Amino acid sequence: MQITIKYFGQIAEVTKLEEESLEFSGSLVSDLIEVLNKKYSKLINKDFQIAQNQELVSNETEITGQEIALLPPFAGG
Amino acid sequence: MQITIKYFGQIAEVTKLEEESLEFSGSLVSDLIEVLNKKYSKLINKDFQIAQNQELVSNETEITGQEIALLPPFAGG
Amino acid sequence: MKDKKPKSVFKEGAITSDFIGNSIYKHQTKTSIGAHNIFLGQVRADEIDGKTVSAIEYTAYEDMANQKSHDIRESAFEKFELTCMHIYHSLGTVKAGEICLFVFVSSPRRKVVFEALEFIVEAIKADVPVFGKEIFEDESHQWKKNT
Amino acid sequence: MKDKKPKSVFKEGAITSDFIGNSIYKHQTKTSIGAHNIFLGQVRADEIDGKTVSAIEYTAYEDMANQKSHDIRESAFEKFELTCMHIYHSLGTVKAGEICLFVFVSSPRRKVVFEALEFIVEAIKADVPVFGKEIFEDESHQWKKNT
Repeated sequence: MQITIKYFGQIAEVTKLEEESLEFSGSLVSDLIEVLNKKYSKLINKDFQIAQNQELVSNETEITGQEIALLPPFAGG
Repeated sequence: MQITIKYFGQIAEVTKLEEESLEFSGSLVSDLIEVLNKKYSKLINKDFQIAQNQELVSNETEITGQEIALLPPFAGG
Repeated sequence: MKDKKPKSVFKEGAITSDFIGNSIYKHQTKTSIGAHNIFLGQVRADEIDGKTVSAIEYTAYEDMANQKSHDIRESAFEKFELTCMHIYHSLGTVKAGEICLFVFVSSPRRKVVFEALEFIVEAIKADVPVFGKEIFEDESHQWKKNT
Repeated sequence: MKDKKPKSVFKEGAITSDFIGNSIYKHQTKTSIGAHNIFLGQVRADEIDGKTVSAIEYTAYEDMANQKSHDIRESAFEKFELTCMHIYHSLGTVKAGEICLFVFVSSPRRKVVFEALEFIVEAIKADVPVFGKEIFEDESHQWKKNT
Protein backbone atom coordinates (compact mmCIF):
# COMPACT_ATOMS: atom_id res chain seq x y z
CA MET A 1 0.00 0.00 0.00
CA GLN A 2 1.00 3.59 -0.61
CA ILE A 3 1.61 5.55 2.62
CA THR A 4 2.58 9.14 3.35
CA ILE A 5 4.97 9.88 6.20
CA LYS A 6 5.68 13.23 7.85
CA TYR A 7 9.01 14.00 9.51
CA PHE A 8 9.63 16.65 12.17
CA GLY A 9 12.48 18.40 13.95
CA GLN A 10 15.62 16.35 14.36
CA ILE A 11 14.09 13.51 12.32
CA ALA A 12 13.47 15.78 9.33
CA GLU A 13 17.12 16.81 9.68
CA VAL A 14 18.12 13.17 9.16
CA THR A 15 15.68 12.37 6.34
CA LYS A 16 16.30 15.78 4.71
CA LEU A 17 12.61 16.03 3.88
CA GLU A 18 9.39 16.82 5.72
CA GLU A 19 7.08 14.41 3.94
CA GLU A 20 7.29 11.54 1.47
CA SER A 21 5.20 8.75 -0.05
CA LEU A 22 6.40 5.16 0.19
CA GLU A 23 5.19 1.81 -1.09
CA PHE A 24 4.85 -0.24 2.11
CA SER A 25 4.31 -4.01 2.12
CA GLY A 26 4.57 -4.79 5.86
CA SER A 27 1.73 -4.65 8.37
CA LEU A 28 2.99 -3.33 11.73
CA VAL A 29 4.65 -0.16 12.95
CA SER A 30 7.78 -2.22 13.69
CA ASP A 31 7.89 -3.26 10.01
CA LEU A 32 7.74 0.37 8.97
CA ILE A 33 10.55 1.30 11.38
CA GLU A 34 12.68 -1.45 9.85
CA VAL A 35 12.08 -0.08 6.36
CA LEU A 36 12.93 3.46 7.45
CA ASN A 37 16.06 2.41 9.37
CA LYS A 38 17.32 0.78 6.16
CA LYS A 39 16.52 3.84 4.09
CA TYR A 40 17.97 6.34 6.62
CA SER A 41 20.81 4.66 8.51
CA LYS A 42 21.22 7.64 10.88
CA LEU A 43 17.68 7.13 12.19
CA ILE A 44 18.90 4.16 14.25
CA ASN A 45 20.51 6.42 16.85
CA LYS A 46 17.60 8.84 17.06
CA ASP A 47 14.88 8.96 19.64
CA PHE A 48 11.41 9.14 18.08
CA GLN A 49 7.81 8.02 18.44
CA ILE A 50 5.32 7.23 15.71
CA ALA A 51 1.89 8.79 15.42
CA GLN A 52 -0.80 7.33 13.20
CA ASN A 53 -3.86 9.44 12.57
CA GLN A 54 -2.49 11.92 15.17
CA GLU A 55 -2.27 9.37 17.99
CA LEU A 56 0.97 7.86 19.30
CA VAL A 57 1.13 4.16 18.51
CA SER A 58 3.30 1.25 19.70
CA ASN A 59 5.50 -1.05 17.61
CA GLU A 60 2.72 -3.66 17.53
CA THR A 61 0.08 -1.37 16.05
CA GLU A 62 -1.12 -2.18 12.57
CA ILE A 63 -0.40 0.37 9.86
CA THR A 64 -3.68 1.41 8.26
CA GLY A 65 -2.17 3.86 5.83
CA GLN A 66 -3.66 6.96 7.41
CA GLU A 67 -1.55 9.99 8.37
CA ILE A 68 1.76 8.70 9.74
CA ALA A 69 4.39 10.87 11.43
CA LEU A 70 7.82 10.39 13.03
CA LEU A 71 8.04 12.62 16.11
CA PRO A 72 11.26 13.41 17.99
CA PRO A 73 11.07 14.30 21.73
CA PHE A 74 8.58 17.07 22.48
CA ALA A 75 9.98 20.44 23.55
CA GLY A 76 6.91 22.66 23.96
CA GLY A 77 7.01 25.58 26.39
CA MET B 1 -0.04 52.29 81.95
CA GLN B 2 -1.01 54.38 78.94
CA ILE B 3 -1.60 52.27 75.83
CA THR B 4 -2.55 53.12 72.25
CA ILE B 5 -4.94 50.88 70.37
CA LYS B 6 -5.62 50.81 66.64
CA TYR B 7 -8.95 49.65 65.21
CA PHE B 8 -9.55 48.37 61.70
CA GLY B 9 -12.38 47.50 59.33
CA GLN B 10 -15.53 46.27 60.99
CA ILE B 11 -14.03 46.91 64.43
CA ALA B 12 -13.39 50.57 63.64
CA GLU B 13 -17.02 50.72 62.53
CA VAL B 14 -18.06 49.65 66.07
CA THR B 15 -15.60 51.86 67.98
CA LYS B 16 -16.19 54.77 65.58
CA LEU B 17 -12.52 55.62 65.73
CA GLU B 18 -9.29 54.29 64.27
CA GLU B 19 -7.00 54.86 67.20
CA GLU B 20 -7.24 55.88 70.84
CA SER B 21 -5.15 56.06 74.02
CA LEU B 22 -6.38 54.33 77.15
CA GLU B 23 -5.21 54.07 80.74
CA PHE B 24 -4.90 50.30 81.25
CA SER B 25 -4.39 48.69 84.66
CA GLY B 26 -4.67 44.96 83.78
CA SER B 27 -1.84 42.76 82.62
CA LEU B 28 -3.10 40.25 80.00
CA VAL B 29 -4.73 40.51 76.58
CA SER B 30 -7.86 39.00 78.12
CA ASP B 31 -7.99 41.90 80.63
CA LEU B 32 -7.82 44.38 77.78
CA ILE B 33 -10.61 42.61 75.91
CA GLU B 34 -12.76 42.84 79.03
CA VAL B 35 -12.14 46.57 79.27
CA LEU B 36 -12.97 47.08 75.60
CA ASN B 37 -16.09 44.92 75.71
CA LYS B 38 -17.37 47.13 78.53
CA LYS B 39 -16.56 50.30 76.64
CA TYR B 40 -17.99 49.07 73.30
CA SER B 41 -20.84 46.67 74.00
CA LYS B 42 -21.22 45.77 70.29
CA LEU B 43 -17.69 44.35 70.24
CA ILE B 44 -18.92 41.23 72.06
CA ASN B 45 -20.52 39.84 68.89
CA LYS B 46 -17.60 40.67 66.63
CA ASP B 47 -14.87 38.36 65.46
CA PHE B 48 -11.40 39.85 65.98
CA GLN B 49 -7.80 39.01 66.86
CA ILE B 50 -5.32 41.14 68.74
CA ALA B 51 -1.88 42.05 67.48
CA GLN B 52 0.82 43.42 69.76
CA ASN B 53 3.87 44.87 68.10
CA GLN B 54 2.52 43.56 64.76
CA GLU B 55 2.26 39.93 65.88
CA LEU B 56 -0.98 38.13 66.68
CA VAL B 57 -1.18 37.29 70.40
CA SER B 58 -3.36 34.98 72.50
CA ASN B 59 -5.59 35.92 75.43
CA GLU B 60 -2.85 34.86 77.84
CA THR B 61 -0.18 37.15 76.42
CA GLU B 62 1.03 39.96 78.65
CA ILE B 63 0.32 43.49 77.48
CA THR B 64 3.62 45.35 77.25
CA GLY B 65 2.15 48.60 76.01
CA GLN B 66 3.66 48.49 72.56
CA GLU B 67 1.58 48.92 69.40
CA ILE B 68 -1.74 47.15 69.95
CA ALA B 69 -4.36 46.57 67.26
CA LEU B 70 -7.79 44.93 67.01
CA LEU B 71 -8.01 43.08 63.70
CA PRO B 72 -11.22 41.73 62.17
CA PRO B 73 -11.03 38.73 59.79
CA PHE B 74 -8.51 39.20 56.96
CA ALA B 75 -9.88 39.64 53.47
CA GLY B 76 -6.82 40.20 51.30
CA GLY B 77 -6.88 39.25 47.63
CA MET C 1 13.04 44.89 66.56
CA LYS C 2 12.97 45.48 62.83
CA ASP C 3 15.71 47.86 61.79
CA LYS C 4 14.18 49.10 58.55
CA LYS C 5 10.75 49.36 57.00
CA PRO C 6 10.06 46.73 54.34
CA LYS C 7 8.97 47.85 50.87
CA SER C 8 5.24 48.57 50.57
CA VAL C 9 3.08 46.05 48.71
CA PHE C 10 0.20 48.52 48.44
CA LYS C 11 -1.06 50.43 45.44
CA GLU C 12 -3.92 52.93 45.54
CA GLY C 13 -6.91 51.59 43.56
CA ALA C 14 -7.10 48.72 41.08
CA ILE C 15 -4.03 47.05 39.58
CA THR C 16 -4.23 47.66 35.82
CA SER C 17 -3.53 45.16 33.05
CA ASP C 18 -0.98 47.69 31.72
CA PHE C 19 0.92 47.55 34.97
CA ILE C 20 0.95 43.75 34.84
CA GLY C 21 1.99 43.67 31.17
CA ASN C 22 4.79 46.11 31.90
CA SER C 23 5.96 44.07 34.85
CA ILE C 24 6.16 40.98 32.58
CA TYR C 25 8.05 43.03 29.98
CA LYS C 26 10.69 44.07 32.52
CA HIS C 27 11.54 40.41 33.18
CA GLN C 28 12.61 39.77 29.60
CA THR C 29 16.13 40.98 30.35
CA LYS C 30 16.50 38.22 32.96
CA THR C 31 17.49 35.40 30.65
CA SER C 32 18.07 32.81 33.37
CA ILE C 33 14.29 32.70 33.88
CA GLY C 34 12.45 29.81 32.19
CA ALA C 35 9.07 30.01 33.89
CA HIS C 36 6.82 32.71 35.33
CA ASN C 37 3.67 32.10 37.32
CA ILE C 38 1.22 34.90 38.04
CA PHE C 39 -1.77 34.98 40.35
CA LEU C 40 -4.39 37.70 39.98
CA GLY C 41 -7.23 38.28 42.42
CA GLN C 42 -10.23 39.92 40.74
CA VAL C 43 -13.23 41.43 42.53
CA ARG C 44 -16.33 39.31 41.91
CA ALA C 45 -19.81 40.79 41.44
CA ASP C 46 -21.23 38.29 43.94
CA GLU C 47 -24.95 38.27 44.51
CA ILE C 48 -25.83 38.12 48.22
CA ASP C 49 -29.48 38.15 49.31
CA GLY C 50 -30.53 39.63 45.99
CA LYS C 51 -27.95 42.44 46.07
CA THR C 52 -24.87 42.56 43.84
CA VAL C 53 -21.37 43.56 44.95
CA SER C 54 -20.23 46.53 42.86
CA ALA C 55 -16.83 47.16 44.51
CA ILE C 56 -14.62 46.31 47.47
CA GLU C 57 -13.06 49.02 49.57
CA TYR C 58 -9.75 47.79 50.95
CA THR C 59 -8.03 49.03 54.08
CA ALA C 60 -5.03 47.52 55.85
CA TYR C 61 -2.94 47.65 58.96
CA GLU C 62 -0.21 48.79 56.61
CA ASP C 63 2.92 48.45 58.73
CA MET C 64 2.04 44.94 59.85
CA ALA C 65 0.87 43.98 56.34
CA ASN C 66 4.15 45.10 54.78
CA GLN C 67 6.15 43.32 57.47
CA LYS C 68 4.14 40.10 57.02
CA SER C 69 4.50 40.32 53.22
CA HIS C 70 8.23 40.77 53.69
CA ASP C 71 8.33 37.68 55.95
CA ILE C 72 6.38 35.65 53.36
CA ARG C 73 8.83 36.81 50.70
CA GLU C 74 11.84 35.77 52.79
CA SER C 75 10.45 32.34 53.53
CA ALA C 76 9.47 31.79 49.89
CA PHE C 77 13.04 32.56 48.79
CA GLU C 78 14.29 30.18 51.47
CA LYS C 79 11.96 27.32 50.45
CA PHE C 80 12.02 27.66 46.66
CA GLU C 81 14.66 28.40 44.02
CA LEU C 82 13.19 31.67 42.78
CA THR C 83 14.82 34.29 40.58
CA CYS C 84 12.34 36.97 41.56
CA MET C 85 9.05 37.56 43.25
CA HIS C 86 6.64 40.51 43.49
CA ILE C 87 3.50 41.15 45.54
CA TYR C 88 1.07 44.04 44.97
CA HIS C 89 -2.23 44.61 46.76
CA SER C 90 -4.78 47.36 46.23
CA LEU C 91 -5.94 49.84 48.85
CA GLY C 92 -9.12 51.89 48.46
CA THR C 93 -11.89 51.13 45.99
CA VAL C 94 -11.60 48.30 43.45
CA LYS C 95 -14.65 47.76 41.26
CA ALA C 96 -16.08 44.37 40.29
CA GLY C 97 -13.98 42.96 37.43
CA GLU C 98 -10.88 44.88 38.48
CA ILE C 99 -7.74 43.35 39.93
CA CYS C 100 -6.83 43.76 43.62
CA LEU C 101 -3.96 41.28 44.05
CA PHE C 102 -1.00 40.56 41.77
CA VAL C 103 1.60 37.97 42.76
CA PHE C 104 4.42 37.20 40.33
CA VAL C 105 7.11 34.52 40.75
CA SER C 106 9.88 33.53 38.34
CA SER C 107 12.38 30.70 38.32
CA PRO C 108 14.74 28.93 35.94
CA ARG C 109 12.42 25.87 36.02
CA ARG C 110 8.69 25.42 36.05
CA LYS C 111 8.07 22.86 38.82
CA VAL C 112 9.08 25.31 41.50
CA VAL C 113 6.87 28.23 40.39
CA PHE C 114 3.61 26.34 40.89
CA GLU C 115 4.45 25.36 44.45
CA ALA C 116 5.91 28.76 45.31
CA LEU C 117 2.96 30.76 43.98
CA GLU C 118 0.37 28.73 45.85
CA PHE C 119 2.40 28.96 49.06
CA ILE C 120 2.66 32.75 48.75
CA VAL C 121 -0.98 33.38 47.85
CA GLU C 122 -2.25 31.19 50.71
CA ALA C 123 0.11 32.94 53.14
CA ILE C 124 -1.08 36.38 51.99
CA LYS C 125 -4.72 35.36 52.48
CA ALA C 126 -4.00 33.94 55.95
CA ASP C 127 -1.40 36.27 57.45
CA VAL C 128 -1.62 39.74 55.89
CA PRO C 129 -4.01 42.13 57.70
CA VAL C 130 -6.06 43.53 54.83
CA PHE C 131 -9.76 44.25 55.29
CA GLY C 132 -12.43 44.41 52.62
CA LYS C 133 -15.76 46.17 52.67
CA GLU C 134 -18.07 44.78 49.97
CA ILE C 135 -20.15 47.64 48.60
CA PHE C 136 -23.48 46.75 47.04
CA GLU C 137 -25.16 48.61 44.22
CA ASP C 138 -27.57 50.23 46.70
CA GLU C 139 -24.55 51.50 48.71
CA SER C 140 -25.17 49.21 51.65
CA HIS C 141 -22.18 47.05 52.60
CA GLN C 142 -20.93 43.94 54.34
CA TRP C 143 -17.45 42.89 55.48
CA LYS C 144 -15.58 40.32 53.42
CA LYS C 145 -13.91 37.37 55.08
CA ASN C 146 -11.40 35.02 53.48
CA THR C 147 -12.23 31.32 53.39
CA MET D 1 -12.62 11.06 12.77
CA LYS D 2 -12.73 14.64 13.97
CA ASP D 3 -15.49 16.57 12.32
CA LYS D 4 -13.99 20.02 12.64
CA LYS D 5 -10.55 21.48 13.13
CA PRO D 6 -9.92 22.76 16.65
CA LYS D 7 -8.81 26.36 17.14
CA SER D 8 -5.07 26.92 16.62
CA VAL D 9 -2.93 27.56 19.71
CA PHE D 10 -0.02 28.82 17.60
CA LYS D 11 1.27 32.33 17.11
CA GLU D 12 4.14 33.27 14.82
CA GLY D 13 7.12 34.49 16.88
CA ALA D 14 7.31 35.52 20.54
CA ILE D 15 4.24 36.21 22.67
CA THR D 16 4.45 39.87 23.70
CA SER D 17 3.75 41.34 27.12
CA ASP D 18 1.23 43.62 25.39
CA PHE D 19 -0.70 40.62 24.12
CA ILE D 20 -0.73 39.15 27.65
CA GLY D 21 -1.77 42.47 29.25
CA ASN D 22 -4.55 42.85 26.71
CA SER D 23 -5.76 39.31 27.34
CA ILE D 24 -5.96 40.08 31.08
CA TYR D 25 -7.83 43.31 30.29
CA LYS D 26 -10.47 41.46 28.28
CA HIS D 27 -11.36 39.33 31.30
CA GLN D 28 -12.42 42.31 33.40
CA THR D 29 -15.93 42.16 31.96
CA LYS D 30 -16.33 38.64 33.37
CA THR D 31 -17.33 39.56 36.90
CA SER D 32 -17.93 36.02 38.11
CA ILE D 33 -14.16 35.47 38.02
CA GLY D 34 -12.33 35.78 41.34
CA ALA D 35 -8.95 34.30 40.46
CA HIS D 36 -6.69 34.12 37.43
CA ASN D 37 -3.55 32.03 37.16
CA ILE D 38 -1.09 32.54 34.33
CA PHE D 39 1.89 30.46 33.30
CA LEU D 40 4.53 31.91 30.99
CA GLY D 41 7.36 29.93 29.47
CA GLN D 42 10.38 32.11 28.69
CA VAL D 43 13.39 31.10 26.56
CA ARG D 44 16.49 30.75 28.76
CA ALA D 45 19.97 31.77 27.62
CA ASP D 46 21.36 28.44 28.84
CA GLU D 47 25.08 27.89 28.60
CA ILE D 48 25.93 24.47 27.19
CA ASP D 49 29.58 23.45 26.69
CA GLY D 50 30.67 27.08 26.73
CA LYS D 51 28.09 28.22 24.17
CA THR D 52 25.03 30.32 25.00
CA VAL D 53 21.52 29.75 23.63
CA SER D 54 20.42 32.90 21.80
CA ALA D 55 17.02 31.68 20.53
CA ILE D 56 14.79 28.67 20.06
CA GLU D 57 13.22 27.91 16.70
CA TYR D 58 9.90 26.17 17.22
CA THR D 59 8.16 23.87 14.78
CA ALA D 60 5.16 21.64 15.39
CA TYR D 61 3.04 18.88 13.97
CA GLU D 62 0.33 21.52 13.91
CA ASP D 63 -2.81 19.46 13.31
CA MET D 64 -1.96 16.97 16.02
CA ALA D 65 -0.77 19.74 18.39
CA ASN D 66 -4.04 21.64 18.01
CA GLN D 67 -6.05 18.48 18.48
CA LYS D 68 -4.06 17.52 21.62
CA SER D 69 -4.42 21.05 23.01
CA HIS D 70 -8.14 20.84 22.40
CA ASP D 71 -8.28 17.49 24.25
CA ILE D 72 -6.32 18.99 27.19
CA ARG D 73 -8.77 21.89 27.23
CA GLU D 74 -11.77 19.58 27.28
CA SER D 75 -10.40 17.46 30.10
CA ALA D 76 -9.41 20.55 32.13
CA PHE D 77 -12.97 21.88 31.89
CA GLU D 78 -14.25 18.46 32.92
CA LYS D 79 -11.94 18.17 35.94
CA PHE D 80 -11.98 21.76 37.23
CA GLU D 81 -14.61 24.47 37.66
CA LEU D 82 -13.10 26.97 35.23
CA THR D 83 -14.70 30.08 33.75
CA CYS D 84 -12.20 30.29 30.92
CA MET D 85 -8.91 28.98 29.68
CA HIS D 86 -6.48 29.99 26.93
CA ILE D 87 -3.35 28.38 25.50
CA TYR D 88 -0.90 30.09 23.12
CA HIS D 89 2.40 28.68 21.86
CA SER D 90 4.97 30.29 19.59
CA LEU D 91 6.13 28.94 16.24
CA GLY D 92 9.33 30.15 14.57
CA THR D 93 12.10 32.04 16.30
CA VAL D 94 11.80 33.15 19.93
CA LYS D 95 14.86 34.92 21.37
CA ALA D 96 16.27 34.34 24.85
CA GLY D 97 14.18 36.36 27.32
CA GLU D 98 11.09 36.24 25.12
CA ILE D 99 7.92 34.31 25.90
CA CYS D 100 7.00 31.15 23.97
CA LEU D 101 4.11 29.73 26.03
CA PHE D 102 1.16 31.52 27.63
CA VAL D 103 -1.46 29.54 29.56
CA PHE D 104 -4.28 31.46 31.27
CA VAL D 105 -6.98 29.95 33.52
CA SER D 106 -9.74 31.75 35.41
CA SER D 107 -12.27 30.59 37.97
CA PRO D 108 -14.63 32.02 40.57
CA ARG D 109 -12.34 30.65 43.32
CA ARG D 110 -8.61 30.40 43.74
CA LYS D 111 -8.02 26.81 44.89
CA VAL D 112 -9.03 25.42 41.54
CA VAL D 113 -6.80 27.63 39.37
CA PHE D 114 -3.54 26.36 40.89
CA GLU D 115 -4.40 22.73 40.27
CA ALA D 116 -5.84 23.38 36.83
CA LEU D 117 -2.89 25.41 35.57
CA GLU D 118 -0.30 22.85 36.64
CA PHE D 119 -2.36 20.05 35.08
CA ILE D 120 -2.60 21.92 31.78
CA VAL D 121 1.06 22.97 31.59
CA GLU D 122 2.30 19.45 32.37
CA ALA D 123 -0.06 17.99 29.76
CA ILE D 124 1.15 20.47 27.13
CA LYS D 125 4.79 19.57 27.84
CA ALA D 126 4.04 15.82 27.68
CA ASP D 127 1.44 15.47 24.92
CA VAL D 128 1.69 18.33 22.43
CA PRO D 129 4.09 17.69 19.51
CA VAL D 130 6.17 20.86 19.46
CA PHE D 131 9.88 20.73 18.61
CA GLY D 132 12.57 23.20 19.60
CA LYS D 133 15.92 23.87 17.99
CA GLU D 134 18.20 25.71 20.39
CA ILE D 135 20.30 28.15 18.37
CA PHE D 136 23.65 29.18 19.86
CA GLU D 137 25.34 32.51 19.35
CA ASP D 138 27.76 30.92 16.82
CA GLU D 139 24.74 29.64 14.82
CA SER D 140 25.34 26.00 15.70
CA HIS D 141 22.32 24.26 17.24
CA GLN D 142 21.03 21.38 19.33
CA TRP D 143 17.56 19.91 19.77
CA LYS D 144 15.69 20.71 22.97
CA LYS D 145 13.97 17.96 24.93
CA ASN D 146 11.45 18.45 27.72
CA THR D 147 12.28 16.97 31.11
